[in-house]
Amino acid sequence: MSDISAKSRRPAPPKPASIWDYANPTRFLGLANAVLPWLAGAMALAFAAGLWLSFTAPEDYQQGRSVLIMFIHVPAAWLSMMCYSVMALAGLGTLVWRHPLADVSLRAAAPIGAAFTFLALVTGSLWGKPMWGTWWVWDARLTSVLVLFIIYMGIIALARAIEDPLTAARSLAIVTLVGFVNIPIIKFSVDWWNTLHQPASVSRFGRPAMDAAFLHPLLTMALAYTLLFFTLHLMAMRNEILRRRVRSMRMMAAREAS
Amino acid sequence: MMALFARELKLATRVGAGAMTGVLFFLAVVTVVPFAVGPDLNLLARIGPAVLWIGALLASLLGLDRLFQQDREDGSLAILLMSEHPSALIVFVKCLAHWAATGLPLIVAAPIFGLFLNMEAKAIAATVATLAVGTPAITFIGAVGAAVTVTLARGGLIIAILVLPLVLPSLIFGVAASYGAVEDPAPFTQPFIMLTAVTLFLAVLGPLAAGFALKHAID
Amino acid sequence: MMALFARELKLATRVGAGAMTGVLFFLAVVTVVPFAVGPDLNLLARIGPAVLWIGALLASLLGLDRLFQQDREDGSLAILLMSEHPSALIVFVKCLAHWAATGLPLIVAAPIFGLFLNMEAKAIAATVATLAVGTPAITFIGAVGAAVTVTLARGGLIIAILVLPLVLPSLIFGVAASYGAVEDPAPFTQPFIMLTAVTLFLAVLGPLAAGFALKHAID
Amino acid sequence: MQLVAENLAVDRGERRIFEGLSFSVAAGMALVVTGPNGAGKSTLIKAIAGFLTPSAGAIRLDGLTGEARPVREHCHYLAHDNALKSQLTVDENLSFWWQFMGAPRANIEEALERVGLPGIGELPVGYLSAGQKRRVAIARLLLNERPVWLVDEPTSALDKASETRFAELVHEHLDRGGIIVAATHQALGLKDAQSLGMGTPLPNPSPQGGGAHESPTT
Amino acid sequence: MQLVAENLAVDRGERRIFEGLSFSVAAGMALVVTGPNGAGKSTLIKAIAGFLTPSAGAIRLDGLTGEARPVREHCHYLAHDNALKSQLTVDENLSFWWQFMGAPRANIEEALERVGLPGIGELPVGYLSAGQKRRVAIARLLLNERPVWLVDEPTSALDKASETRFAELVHEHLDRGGIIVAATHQALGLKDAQSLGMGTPLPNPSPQGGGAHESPTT
Ligand code: HEM
Ligand SMILES: Nc1ncnc2c1ncn2[C@@H]1O[C@H](COP(=O)(O)OP(=O)(O)OP(=O)(O)O)[C@@H](O)[C@H]1O
Ligand SMILES: Nc1ncnc2c1ncn2[C@@H]1O[C@H](COP(=O)(O)OP(=O)(O)OP(=O)(O)O)[C@@H](O)[C@H]1O
Ligand SMILES: [Mg+2]
Ligand SMILES: [Mg+2]
Repeated sequence: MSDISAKSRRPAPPKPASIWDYANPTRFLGLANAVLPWLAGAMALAFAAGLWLSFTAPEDYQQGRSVLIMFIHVPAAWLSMMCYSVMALAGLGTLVWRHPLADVSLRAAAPIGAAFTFLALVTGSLWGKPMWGTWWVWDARLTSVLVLFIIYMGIIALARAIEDPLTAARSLAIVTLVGFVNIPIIKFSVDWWNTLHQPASVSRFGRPAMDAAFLHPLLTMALAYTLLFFTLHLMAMRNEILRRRVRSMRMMAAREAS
Repeated sequence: MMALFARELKLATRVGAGAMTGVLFFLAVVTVVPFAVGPDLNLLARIGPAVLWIGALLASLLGLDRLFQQDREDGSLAILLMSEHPSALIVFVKCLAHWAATGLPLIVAAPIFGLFLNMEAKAIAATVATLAVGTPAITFIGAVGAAVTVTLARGGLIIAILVLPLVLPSLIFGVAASYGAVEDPAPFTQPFIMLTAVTLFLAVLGPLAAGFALKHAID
Repeated sequence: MMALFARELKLATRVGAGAMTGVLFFLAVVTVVPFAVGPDLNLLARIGPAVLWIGALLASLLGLDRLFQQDREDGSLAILLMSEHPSALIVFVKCLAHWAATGLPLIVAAPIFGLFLNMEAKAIAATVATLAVGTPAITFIGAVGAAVTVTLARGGLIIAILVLPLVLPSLIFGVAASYGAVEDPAPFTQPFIMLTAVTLFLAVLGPLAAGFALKHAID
Repeated sequence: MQLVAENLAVDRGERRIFEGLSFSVAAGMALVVTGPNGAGKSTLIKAIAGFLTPSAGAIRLDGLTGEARPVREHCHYLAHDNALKSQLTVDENLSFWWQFMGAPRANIEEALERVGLPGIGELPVGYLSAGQKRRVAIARLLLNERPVWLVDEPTSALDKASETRFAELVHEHLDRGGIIVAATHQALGLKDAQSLGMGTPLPNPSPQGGGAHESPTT
Repeated sequence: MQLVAENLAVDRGERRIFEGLSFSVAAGMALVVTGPNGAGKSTLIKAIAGFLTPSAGAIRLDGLTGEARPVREHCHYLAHDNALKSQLTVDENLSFWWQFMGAPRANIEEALERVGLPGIGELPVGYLSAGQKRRVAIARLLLNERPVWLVDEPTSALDKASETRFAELVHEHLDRGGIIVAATHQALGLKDAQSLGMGTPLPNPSPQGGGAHESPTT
């Protein structure tokens, strides 16, 4: 990203005038370094509280101890969707404002989102074994999460495939946005699909009326997950920026020699 | 634009194989399913529309990666994009030609394969109708994949990955409508209309997104 | 020759994170099928081997057509063929690399996808075994198609007509053997041996024919 | 009519190729861009053709009547590639471009004659030699009316006779009030042309010091 | 060692491109093939490289010790295309050819230096300009030992400095006892070279009358 290296050499104006000034990668790095310890600390606290609440939560009369999985599973599922929204926003940023950081953000978020999605899939399927007696059913919700996972992985594959970050940025943004249009469609169409021909074998799946005893640990865990996401995302963005600098410096060195 | 359509069609049929590869792959899919399902003719007939749809969907993926790549390599793409014609229109016309060369033969072949699968005439007719309305969507959304991977030497698999999740709605409505035509409680018209709507939507979205992506593919 | 293998592998993996792409594509195909046939687990388990085989076939076909084309377009093919290495060996190595980059990961991933399709352990094992033995044949015969396409810029039809019918036996034996492992009257060993024989035969015939075709591809 | 570049800077990959580049070419004039390999000649042409977005500065076509359209729509572009399909015949190739580009000027037979390849129309392009392909690509420029020609090493692979013939075509285009921007290593035999010498590209991405230096000779 | 062609005739498509062509090039000598576009220069080179089978006559490499191997195995071939993969870096491209071709002579760093591109190895080939790519392709010839170089318009896209550098490499190769056959439109700056002028190809497919006429000057 030429803008990154080029802009970074511009003498910095005395004061950041607006939020947009943080868009300057160098200043962004500074900000990220300053914020990260706090964010990580808050995340650790939230996880400690969340885990403690979870383990002291009463056993569910129906599900027994396996209700614990819920506190891992449900926030992961939520985050998998939130992360995609962040990526779609970043995609807009790339296409509309042509902002170099937007692309960095999109690229950095994709593997994290994929990881959360994977976690939701695995924990869900671990939960499914005791609850439904099978690892996997082609239920609407499960399937749509699987499709989301495929979309994530497609984006990652594309990001890896295109060498030039500039070309990749636009391609990724376009694919992410087109994929986003599809996400509600997947959700709905999967419902149509299911109602059309499925004699539901998964009738027990549904929203259990949630007791506060479960709700509090769940919400705390959700907060912890969100903080985890932002921590990881910031770190990944920082790495991505540094990686691009290394790359462009190596190219420069190679060229200067000639 | 007619010139572009004619050229694309000429290229597709002259370099050939496009249409035939698709049809033969389709045939391969239809041939193996009975082996897997066993000799249960009723079951075979029941999953017939699904088999035809999956076959057509997968067959459409073959050759999609070449949609823009050749034009880029020989320098035509640059000149196409410099013209006063909007890039989305260029993509749209190329998609139409690609579909005419690869999708249309599938639709023509589908009734015969339907017979292999022991489907009733009504089911065959309904499936062919849904295929005719639904398969262009695959090309339109495939164009986005092709545009985005145009700089890659072997983009075929990536395109397929990007495309498959996005064509699920078409697949669902297509199969649902085909069933609707034979099974009684299930409706035909409603999913068919949805299918048409999806195709129309993608006919706009796909070329726009692909055209946008292509603009930055020349360097 | 090791250098060629390494280069091919590098090209295949660099362009699109090779192994992962194939597996993802496979996953996408496996996911698409239930959308068409419906979430009936018994039916899915029955057509499981066919789904896995069709997915593997398509994954091998996508991208095969460019096996030699890129080398020809950038002039590498001429120089490869001028060397003292026999052309059949060059083709063989390129096929191996292609299979290692696209076929092998599929085989590793197949068991997991078998679980998705609710297949029994025995059926999964059998399918994986048939895939391991059978998929190289697709690459070898596909190479002939790729070589012929390279030669016949205007040849048309021939690849499709040549390749898919030759692949069809592998597909049918493979699915039949997988099926034989679980269903009682159907045999496993016999189709499996046939499958192996087909692969071995094509491993010799394919590179020879492709190498021969390529010799005339430079002009 | 006048093609104007003002304070142009273009980046590629991670690097600034040139910056602070300004020139203007009036109707009937040619701009010959020279410089060593990697200097940024093709980059400049691509920027004018609209494929690379300048990081700074702008390119305009002044003094045109009618509604404003992007510069690229007024241009013919002859790149390193010939934009020909080897499976199609020469006629099929050219007649496609002729129809597609609009504003027809010459017919195909005439154009082929002008590049010294009369009666070659029936042959598939794949059957032609390197220089013959290049000449067919040049014939494309004659088919449709475009005031600006952007040509990148137009005479590569051409024999001496064809080079002379190309110079004639260029002069004719200029006499009709056209503009030509040519990147080249070879003398194109143009009698009066502005020349733009590009140096080696900027060594580092910091926007200090000019990389390209115009020498506005006539 | 001596490269000999005897009474050579080559057909392409349905047409005889040349016939009755004979020449011999001794070790340390260059043969420069000239002629207008479509004369058959590339065709001749391809025939020597073994891609086109002569319809009459033969091509031999005389005076070699050891087991007889086809002529092509003693040749380096630099075609119009550069035989480089744009996705791989310069180093990766060259090291592949270095390993694949056998008989290593120079290492990659040296070869790149000889073509004036030291330290460029890390860059993907796709990032290079047309002339830089051509020079990397020329560097390939230096990596492995091959007595005969077949080069087809080697200096296309090269700037003046690189042309001079290429002439040096050619002289060096000749001094080491090599043979060069070059098809070209441009003076390669070779001091003493045989030249073979090819006329326009035979007008009709019937094999009558000589199309190519050798002018064995030195
Ligand atoms: C692989 C299997 C599974 C996947 C992919 C999955 C996916 C999801 C997703 C995406 C959500 C968020 C839905 C939303 O908020 O809109 C969710 C929530 C939830 N899941 Fe799962 N799930 C799986 C298995 C299970 C199992 C086996 C159970 C327990 C029987 C379960 C219980 C829940 C509960 C209680 C919620 C919270 C619902 C709410 O209040 O929003 N899930 N799951
Ligand atoms: N796709 C690309 N990505 C990144 N950098 C590139 C790309 N193409 C070219 N470059 C770099 O830009 C610089 C200018 O390239 P350009 O092709 O404009 O040179 P040129 O003057 O046309 O040279 P030549 O005479 O060799 O054609 C070169 O140093 C090259 O390495
Ligand atoms: N693939 C082919 N099939 C049939 N004929 C061909 C083919 N390639 C070239 N020819 C014909 O053979 C003749 C000689 O072509 P060749 O490429 O050898 O010319 P050349 O001397 O190299 O010309 P140039 O200077 O343009 O490179 C030409 O008339 C051309 O039309
Ligand atoms: Mg250039
Ligand atoms: Mg030639």
